Amino acid sequence: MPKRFAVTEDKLDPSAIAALVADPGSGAVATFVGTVRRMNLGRSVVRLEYEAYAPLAVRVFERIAAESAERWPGVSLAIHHRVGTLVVGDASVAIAAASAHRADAFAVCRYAIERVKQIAPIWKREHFEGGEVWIEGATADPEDPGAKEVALRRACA
Amino acid sequence: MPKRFAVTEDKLDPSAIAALVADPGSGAVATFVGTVRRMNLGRSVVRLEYEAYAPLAVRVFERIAAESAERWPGVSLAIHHRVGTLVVGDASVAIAAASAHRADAFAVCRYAIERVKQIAPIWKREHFEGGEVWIEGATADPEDPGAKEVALRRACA
Amino acid sequence: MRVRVRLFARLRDLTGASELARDVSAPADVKTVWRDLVREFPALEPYTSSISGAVNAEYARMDAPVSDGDEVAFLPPVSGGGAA
Amino acid sequence: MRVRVRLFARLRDLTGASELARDVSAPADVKTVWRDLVREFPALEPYTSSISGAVNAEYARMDAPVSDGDEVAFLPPVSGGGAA
Repeated sequence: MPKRFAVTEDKLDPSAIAALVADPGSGAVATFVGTVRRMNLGRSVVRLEYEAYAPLAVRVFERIAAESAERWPGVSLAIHHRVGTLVVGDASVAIAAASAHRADAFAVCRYAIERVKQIAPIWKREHFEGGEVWIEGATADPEDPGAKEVALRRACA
Repeated sequence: MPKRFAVTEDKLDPSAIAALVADPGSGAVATFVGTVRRMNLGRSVVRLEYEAYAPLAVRVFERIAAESAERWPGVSLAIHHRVGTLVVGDASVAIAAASAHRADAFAVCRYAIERVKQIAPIWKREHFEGGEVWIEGATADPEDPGAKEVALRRACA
Repeated sequence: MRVRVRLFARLRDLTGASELARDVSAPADVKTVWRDLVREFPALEPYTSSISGAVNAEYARMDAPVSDGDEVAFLPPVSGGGAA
Repeated sequence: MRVRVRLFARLRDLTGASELARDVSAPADVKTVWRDLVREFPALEPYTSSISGAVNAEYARMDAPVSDGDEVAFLPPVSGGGAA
């Protein structure tokens, strides 16, 4: 049985991740899969190299689940992130949230991907036609109430 | 290659449905799966019998896709609904929406399930411990602007 | 003229038929077909305010015209899409 | 005392090292370790305002104390979670 929160070099299997959260009490499973897109900011992407501080990343995923459980009790969540070399179309992240009701499943799934992008210690180096660049987003600060607020708003909460 | 909009007696395969919408231009795929829950309104569910007016249901799914495309251009959508006898844990509906950006994928996926529940000519008869009952929700009216408004609001649009 | 009537879910249970062939006098609209049906199956009466109609597998208003050979469907309030 | 320093992504590229063992004078906090590192690798300087710190694989403020044997990690702004 795979773990609900994982960083892995293996290809992600969204169905297997959804199966980790679904149970007879849930009537709704919302899933999000982020994939490598061919174009990024006008650049033609060849591949992405994902790197993670894996033990902290897994703890961050657990933290995101705890934050979700506080806001949406009873929703179960799984987050898997892939690292290593990914090509166009490969899934980099797969998230599943299961709940008795669809509103909560959608909200937790969306909240989780927002928080992953904000605070998971994971980086991607984009290899595009003509060069390569580390992508740097936001400074990760799990205690920042502003970031959490943004994630809640995007989750339509 | 299965169709993007379908009513089927076969078990639903959410991964196959997600594969119908993902392409190299999409970076985000949001999926929703509705499953048969063990408890409903305090009743212990034994099985559900789903019935559809299939040709109209498929047209309604296409209509939902057209409504989505108007509001969120460039998002691709697939909707499969199962009919026949389903037991607890079985998926009754699977919806996938793919987009360059996650906000649109989530919005279309949510909008689609709301519209399916409002206007798809599909019914379920619940067999529970001690009896059975046809579940009747809302009168289906695809032109009702109020219902559309509710769906848009739930999609956080 | 003759139409094919399709009935679903509880409407089917109440009439004991999922499909009926019925004569209606022209000109007719969806409402005409429904009224004839309620006369035949009074148990349908309570659904008059909550059904939707369809002609040839497209949603249609109750005042939409019906022609010979049409398939006219009556749909009780819907409940697809999952439990939750 | 001695700490293990972990560097990721561009910080790793700039220093050429993903892991370093370094002596720091006690008492030290995360900031002390970073300042020593910037002295050794001036190219890291621009990251002073944007890095996050972690001690033993838990996020830590820059003023969190560091003990002998700790693993101190420095994280540039993150970019996980997919393209979109």
